[in-house]
Amino acid sequence: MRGLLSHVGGITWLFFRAARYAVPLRLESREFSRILLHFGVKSLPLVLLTAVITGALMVLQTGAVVELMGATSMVGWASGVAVLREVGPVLIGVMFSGQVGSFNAAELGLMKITEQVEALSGLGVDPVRFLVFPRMLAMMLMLAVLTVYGDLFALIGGSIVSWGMFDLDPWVFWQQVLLPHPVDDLLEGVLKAVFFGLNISVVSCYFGLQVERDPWEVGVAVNRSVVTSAMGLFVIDYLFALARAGA
Amino acid sequence: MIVAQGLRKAYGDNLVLDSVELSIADGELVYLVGQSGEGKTVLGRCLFGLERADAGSVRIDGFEMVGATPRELHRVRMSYVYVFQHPTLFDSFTVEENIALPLRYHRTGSEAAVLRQVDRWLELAGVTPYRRAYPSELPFGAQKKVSIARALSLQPKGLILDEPTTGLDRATADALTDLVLQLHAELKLTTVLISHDRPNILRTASRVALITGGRLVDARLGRPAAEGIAIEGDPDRILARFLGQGPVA
Amino acid sequence: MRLKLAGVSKSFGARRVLDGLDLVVDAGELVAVTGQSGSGKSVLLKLAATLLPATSGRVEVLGVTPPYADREAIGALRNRLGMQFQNLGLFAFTDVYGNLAFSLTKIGMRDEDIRARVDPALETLGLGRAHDRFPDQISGGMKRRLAIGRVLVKLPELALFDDPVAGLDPLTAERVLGMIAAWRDETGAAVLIASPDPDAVRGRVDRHLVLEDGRLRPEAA
Amino acid sequence: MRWLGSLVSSAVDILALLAETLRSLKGVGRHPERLLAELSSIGTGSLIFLFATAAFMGVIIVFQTATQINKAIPDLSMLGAGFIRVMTAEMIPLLTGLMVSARVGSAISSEVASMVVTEQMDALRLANTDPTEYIVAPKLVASLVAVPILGLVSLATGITAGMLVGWIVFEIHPSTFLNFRYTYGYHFLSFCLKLLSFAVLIPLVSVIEGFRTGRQGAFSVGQAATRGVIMSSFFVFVADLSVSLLERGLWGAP
Repeated sequence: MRGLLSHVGGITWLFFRAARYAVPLRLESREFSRILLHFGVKSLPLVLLTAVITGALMVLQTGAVVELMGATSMVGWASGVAVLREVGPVLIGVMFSGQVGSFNAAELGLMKITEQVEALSGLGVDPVRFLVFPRMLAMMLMLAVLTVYGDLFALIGGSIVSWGMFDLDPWVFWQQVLLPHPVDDLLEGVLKAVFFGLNISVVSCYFGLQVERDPWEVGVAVNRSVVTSAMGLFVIDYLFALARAGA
Repeated sequence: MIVAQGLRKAYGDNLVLDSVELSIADGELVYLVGQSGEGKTVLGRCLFGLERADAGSVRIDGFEMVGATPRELHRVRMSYVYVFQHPTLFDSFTVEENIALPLRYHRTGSEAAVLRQVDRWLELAGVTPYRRAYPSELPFGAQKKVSIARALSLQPKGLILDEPTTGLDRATADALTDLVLQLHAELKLTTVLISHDRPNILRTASRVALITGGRLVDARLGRPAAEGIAIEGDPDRILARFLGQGPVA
Repeated sequence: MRLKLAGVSKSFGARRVLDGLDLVVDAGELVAVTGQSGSGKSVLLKLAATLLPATSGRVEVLGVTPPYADREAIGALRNRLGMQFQNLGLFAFTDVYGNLAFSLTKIGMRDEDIRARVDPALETLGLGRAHDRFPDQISGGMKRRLAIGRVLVKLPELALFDDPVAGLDPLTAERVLGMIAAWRDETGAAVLIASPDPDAVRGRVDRHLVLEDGRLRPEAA
Repeated sequence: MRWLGSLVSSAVDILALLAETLRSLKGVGRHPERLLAELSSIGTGSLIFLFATAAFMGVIIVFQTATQINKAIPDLSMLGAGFIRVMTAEMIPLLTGLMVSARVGSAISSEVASMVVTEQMDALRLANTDPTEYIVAPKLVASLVAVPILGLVSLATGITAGMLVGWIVFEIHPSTFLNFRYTYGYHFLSFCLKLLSFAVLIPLVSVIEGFRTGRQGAFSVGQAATRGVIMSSFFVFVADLSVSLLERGLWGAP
């Protein structure tokens, strides 16, 4: 328990140290664009594929329940809300953390082992400014964009299943998704994704930089990074739900 | 000028440095040697603020390193750059970008000025042909040279090289040692070499600081005769045994 | 003859590492193989340890062609071999004592016999106080001694050491090689050592060979 | 399309490793200490983390659906019935699978990769010990024991957490909330099927990714850990969807 608290403290502290470079903005653009391209493109196919599956699953379940309540025509509405606002961002966040967060933790851990981080500070370069801050911004942006695409793919998956399983015309499905207030739902999902991205980036940077010298520790860092960011994801999601209830 | 007094460092109950005294003048070249695990790297790291000594004092150009804040240490470490045993280059940056990194980060000048500087360090380290290559495409010896060039880009007063020739074959090790000697002479760098490369120590060292049992033996190597080496300041002949060669005089 | 390789080649995909190599090591012999990194020393040792099959050529280990496909038989043969790996291969799931005892249990020794053999070895290796620590809790030098000791306590008929003096200074390297030589004198085992540094082994072995272009040649003194 | 090819070859590797592991399963009894070690690292290591996420999920779902329903028709009497069904058939299995992938998948991959890199696997073979029997088989058995139990307990945790929110925030009495009308026998069957398939897939996929490693020390270990999480969570998704579709196809109606 004490270990957990000290990690949470360390993660918060790392966040504040990195956030200092936001105002005034001091961004290492070379590293920022590299991360964006390298991590973002890499994670796209698998995230989208899982998004399609997620959409299918959501329709299977919500569809069945709505059907039980006797309103097949509501399938699109129900799954639209579920995907855009709730399940989409969370599951895409989990996959993103598994793919990009863990890769990031491993990369930084490796840089620690090969003394690259120490060499950086030896050259008067602040690792937090050079490594952590660009990653933080990049992952927030990346996850927001991925969530928009992921939502789209999830709804495509959903419309296919509701067509095949519930005989619901895709046209009707999409009308239902788009009719109520999809923009609000989408925006809320994207805002959530930005926070998820912040969570994943700071957590994975923190555990990556915790590595000292043993290769074995890199595996531990990846593990802790994924586990902790998943926890963080649910906590953030919960806070959002609370905030909406309050509003 | 680097002056260490009464330096002490222990890990648990393992005393690695025990009241070590060492003084290195500006522009001097010193080898730090010792058996594996005897703490020559620890001494190097304590001297230049990568590790905090338990007791004693290290003054670099009059500035007290033990107990200094990280920010102050940073400033000193930019003028005495530590070159790690592994090349520590950024895999995703080309050689040129690696060398330009500190210059661009510290906004030292216009882009043209940065590139002119990079030219100079590439030339000095003899790695100009690798300019656009990525570190993983370079032979190990060239990677080490690039990491030296990167250290030079800050125009430091001194270099500390941690086992620069470990992992290199004989010819490359000798060439790298010659490069370090040449840079030392040309740029008047204070140079500390942490090493157990016996042939090169015998070939090039004039002053050797040996760590053994936490203590430091400060010895001078002379080459009076055509064959053999004279070692002064080694009453217990520890260094002589380490180098596998008895004193001539 | 403890080890006999005749016209042995080994390729990984298109890359040919060993190319018609010949080598004989007799009982009681201490042979060193040096060569640049990447010249195939580790492959040669793993071949001798029956961990890799040859692409072509004759391999005889302890007088037999290794029966790779027969689990029981190859296991029995491996029980009579020992190897220190370049990356040490220390078992992370057990402590120092367990590392030394592991292969002895596989030979079928009883617990008290194992203890009688391992306990004194722990002292000789300077690992007595660390017997219940795990490999990630001991220093680099201790790890290396443990890896070498693990070969010695097994009392193999053919012992293979892959770069036993890596990263060691000349004095320590000399001590390690001396320990291996003394053990050889005592047990009469055949020993094959690989090292990238010809200076480290020169004059301390019975035969010094150089691996180059996939073949062995005597070192020109 | 390269990654699609690698997915297919992964699937083939999984089957091959499964066959090999099953063959050496009888050896697990010879090393009870290995099985215990794996049980404690797979089972107890995942507990708190998994239960916390399950509780959060229960709370969030009840919260969200209740507020949505309240807007349309202020009748929450059937909320519990729908919630329990969705939790049993989909949410808890998927969550358990993903969280175990994150927690255990990366750990197994990096453990195996570091065993390959440090040549422990070679050392095992030279000590007349089959790595499949000694390392892989205990992981599979431990996972088959631990994962279903973890799933059951997180189901209980998630439903309890949801029930408490329903009771405290929305004043749905537990006796109304704990309604199993929409949860049929085959939902529980697919719950079990999903967990069992995850229990097989996660350790095997992670072991394969661990073995599929270069020899560049820390670099390889980190890469393997990353691939372990990604591939095992991906296969969790695939298995989950397959079972859900199978369930729907076999029983048709809701």
